[in-house]
Amino acid sequence: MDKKVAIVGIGYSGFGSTTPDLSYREMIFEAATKCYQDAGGIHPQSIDSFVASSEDFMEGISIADEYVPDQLGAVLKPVHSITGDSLQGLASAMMQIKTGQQSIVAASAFSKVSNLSNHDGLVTYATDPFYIRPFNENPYFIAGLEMNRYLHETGTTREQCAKVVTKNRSNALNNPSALYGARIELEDVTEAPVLSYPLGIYDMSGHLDGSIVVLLASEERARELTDKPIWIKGIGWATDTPNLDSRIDGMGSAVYARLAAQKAYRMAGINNPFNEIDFAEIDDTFSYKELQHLEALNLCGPGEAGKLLELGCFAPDGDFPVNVSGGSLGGGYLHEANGLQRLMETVLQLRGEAGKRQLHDVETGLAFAWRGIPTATGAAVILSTRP
Amino acid sequence: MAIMERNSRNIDNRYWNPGFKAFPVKNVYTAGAAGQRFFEEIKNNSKILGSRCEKCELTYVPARIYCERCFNRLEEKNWIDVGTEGTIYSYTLLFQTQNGEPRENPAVMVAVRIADGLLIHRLGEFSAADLEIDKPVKAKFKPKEKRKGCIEDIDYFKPIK
Amino acid sequence: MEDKIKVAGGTGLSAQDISSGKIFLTEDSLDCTYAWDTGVAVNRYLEELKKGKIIATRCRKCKRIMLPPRLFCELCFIPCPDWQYVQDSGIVNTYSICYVHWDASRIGKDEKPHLPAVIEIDGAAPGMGIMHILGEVEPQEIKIGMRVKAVWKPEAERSGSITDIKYFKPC
Amino acid sequence: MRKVAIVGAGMTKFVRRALETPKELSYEAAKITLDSCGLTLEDVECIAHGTAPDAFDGLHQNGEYMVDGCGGWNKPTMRVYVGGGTGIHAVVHGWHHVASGLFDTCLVVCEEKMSSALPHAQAFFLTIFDSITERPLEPNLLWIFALEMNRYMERYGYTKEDMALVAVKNKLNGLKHPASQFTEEVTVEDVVNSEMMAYPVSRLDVSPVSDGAAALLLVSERVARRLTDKPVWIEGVGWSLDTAYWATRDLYYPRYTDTAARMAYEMAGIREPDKEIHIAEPYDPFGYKALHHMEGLQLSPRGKTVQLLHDGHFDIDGNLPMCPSGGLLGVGNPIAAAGTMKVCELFWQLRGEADGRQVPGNPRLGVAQSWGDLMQVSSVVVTGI
Repeated sequence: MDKKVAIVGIGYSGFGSTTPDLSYREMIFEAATKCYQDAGGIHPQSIDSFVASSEDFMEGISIADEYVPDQLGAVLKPVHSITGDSLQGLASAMMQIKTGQQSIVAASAFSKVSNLSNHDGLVTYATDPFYIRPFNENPYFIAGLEMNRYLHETGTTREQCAKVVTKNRSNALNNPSALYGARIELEDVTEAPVLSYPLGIYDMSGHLDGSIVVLLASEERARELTDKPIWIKGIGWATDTPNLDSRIDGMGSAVYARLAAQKAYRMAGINNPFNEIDFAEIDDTFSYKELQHLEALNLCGPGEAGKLLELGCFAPDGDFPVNVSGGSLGGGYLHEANGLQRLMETVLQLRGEAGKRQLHDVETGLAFAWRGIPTATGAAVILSTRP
Repeated sequence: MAIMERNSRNIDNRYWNPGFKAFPVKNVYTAGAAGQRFFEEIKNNSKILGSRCEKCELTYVPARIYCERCFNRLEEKNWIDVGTEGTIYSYTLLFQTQNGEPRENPAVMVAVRIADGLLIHRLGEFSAADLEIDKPVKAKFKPKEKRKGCIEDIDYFKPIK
Repeated sequence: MEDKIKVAGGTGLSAQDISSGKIFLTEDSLDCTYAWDTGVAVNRYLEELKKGKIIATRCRKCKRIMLPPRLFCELCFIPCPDWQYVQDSGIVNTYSICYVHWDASRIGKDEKPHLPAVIEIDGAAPGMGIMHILGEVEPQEIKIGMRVKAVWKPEAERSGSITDIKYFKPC
Repeated sequence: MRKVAIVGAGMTKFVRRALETPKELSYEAAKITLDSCGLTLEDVECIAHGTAPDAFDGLHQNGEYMVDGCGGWNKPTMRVYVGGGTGIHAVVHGWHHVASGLFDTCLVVCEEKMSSALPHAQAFFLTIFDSITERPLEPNLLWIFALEMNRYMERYGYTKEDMALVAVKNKLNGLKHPASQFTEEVTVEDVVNSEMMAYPVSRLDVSPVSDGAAALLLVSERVARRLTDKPVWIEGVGWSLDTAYWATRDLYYPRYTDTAARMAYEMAGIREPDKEIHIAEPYDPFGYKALHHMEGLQLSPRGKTVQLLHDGHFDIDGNLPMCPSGGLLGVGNPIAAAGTMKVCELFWQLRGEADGRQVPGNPRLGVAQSWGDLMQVSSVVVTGI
């Protein structure tokens, strides 16, 4: 049970709104090569098992896990796919090490969303065929309903949500791999066309292509592979009801985030997350989600996130920096790889490799990802420089 | 570098478009054991049914055959008529079409709270002042002969004046 | 014994239940098309097919000549930048005579069966096959181990696709 | 390594077309599983669920959609998939949850609703092939089976009659399974003379299109001891995925099954599987596949499997009963659920609860295996008492 697991390597490729220079296989090969190099140049023959996170329709392939092994160097190895956020894939990899059957496991995810003509159509296809789809409406109305309810329940304002956008897009300017960095004013967000009131078009993150591969190892192997292991102190994932019609507790708050975080905090022995964690990379697929997630993750009380944001608490130089990388709003939304993108920034910060946006004196970070509408699944992981 | 060559000229950048739908197939969905009964009642009797879990003290709308919280089977005796009125739990004005085209007149979608369920539907016959959380609304059904056993047998919800 | 009860649910519907209209149904299909980036290796493969040639890549370590070409060797896990043409002939590794279309509909009375095969291409590493179809051959004459050669579309009709090879025929 | 036990199993009837939605099918299987061991949803800490391609159920993120039916409300849930291998892989996945020490109880649920696919479930298999280098040839699933079967038969000189015998025997076993969608016996002649789909595959060599769900409850040793005096232990797990460049492998031997089986046997401490294992549930979506997998599972010498089959070696009262459940050919093939059904069968067989199809002689060790993707993946679970 107390077998410790560390992240010993991480690599990425792509990170463009389109990526025509490489196929998805070539892109993943590149990310894997970088990851293995980062872990001291390990050859995949020495890796025990592999996990990918993907969804068939994102790739336009049925049973997309068929195409996982080659570009990871995983031919005839234990390989499986999780249809979940890549932090759930990370949890699967971690559990494998904790069983004792494996010592080194790779987790990967990618997005080639630019290859889809109509991602909205895909989101519609994730909704209930009898109760939601017949309306033939843009599926983001679900985000509109959620946001409106969240604002109603907490008294958070539309402007506070817009402030998340200006913060994250501005943070992204210090991150060379973030695509949507911009210096904009609050009004640019609030006066932009509305998608689904109160949600404006800039309250949504833009699409991103890219691939991320991470390598996990048991304590013993981690020490051999790297002198900068980043330890997984706690992990948790949870699902609220998938039925919109029974989200009487969850439409305005992120129940999944609360449950996932509780589990992760308990595992990490954290009682007061705001004080015991130094910074966080938190899902901001939509502007209001960052605030809602902050509250659900118990980093502040219900309805407090917006006010703390205005006080600068979550700025890079604030008490509790959130999405220093730019998040999804500033960096682009990597779909199934969303969680690994949040994780990557957390790892870089903890290693002190975050360049211009490096935070000082950080040793514990939180990464949290959500699977987007219409789902109610989220995963949280707590990383630390100390085992 | 991991990759020795990349497509570096636009003219080389190529994508494969199969020229037909990637999934040239469709699906047919049943309403299910619960849905069959739920929609029969809407279609034939203009009634909205919920199913009550006594243990969780929760009434699901639309009705289902099980309680998702405790897994109790919700039998015939648990199915109840919950009326056709509810309140707006949340609403939104949708300014884009399904395919992301902008549109002048927004669609208004509401989550209507009936018992412990949230029926997702359209709002109709309303004025701007009606757009408020907790406002009472009621279902407006289609004429009986036009009903097919689907959620659109309810035309929309409208404010109760 | 209560633990004998192990099966529940699974209410079977007959075709008649469906056609009678008593069962509520809804239909839908995914509203999304895909345009996949071909990337470097497959892009070159398609370009060469357009010219009537089959190109492979070679791994410098294990020396395999790999088809379809890839930028990396999945076994040695190193980049493979060496391109090499292979022949447009090969050996039938296995085959089938298929009487249904891709959508499971039966082929028509006058239609010939599909003849899919795995063909080990000459010049590629031993056992390196591609899936394609056979033509100009009576189904009963096909044998595993048979030599075949590509029949190309006329140059003007080629589009840079695996179907630029119409089929493989015995030679 | 932490010991993990199976303490409950259940499934729905496998039917051609189900009234129930995917959620409702999942519920029925999950509920009966909990009932079978006297537990409630409150006792379940996490959910490991599975379905094969989303295209069958016709839902993007199908794992999210069906999760409340699997008991996932406000719980950690994670859906795993390896194509047709999902049903047994989900058990491996559930084992990870418990063996890691993160959870003490894990409900494994697999579901498939193939009847929702129009014009036919097979049409969806067009989309499993490489989008650029294979799909333009308009392949269907039967192609790869037929290509593999032909290669396998040619290699060892097996005949179509030999392969047909698997369907005959499995369907006969399946008649005794309460969830089976079949009611009639078939003969070798029936199979061989059934409509030719894709030589050498005839219609009755193929398992049917089905709807259904199956579930298992996995628990830690501590919980198992408290719940039952008849736990069935997960002794070994293994899984392996071969290259996606499937045409570059020789198809006569399933090396992915070989590596997966060896991994599971190593964990279980099994040195001579053909002597030590009492029951085999190899994956049998097509008749030949059961034999092909028996060889990969090291339960039958390569090229000698047909002889053993004729000799009755694999009959219910033979030395190594194969597919006593009836398998996919005899019970039905709602893809992911069919794999889980095989582990359910081991659970019932090892506890002596398999009624009319009970393997005699108090079997104590069983292996179940599933297979999928582009003839590429195997998941193996070894169970014992």
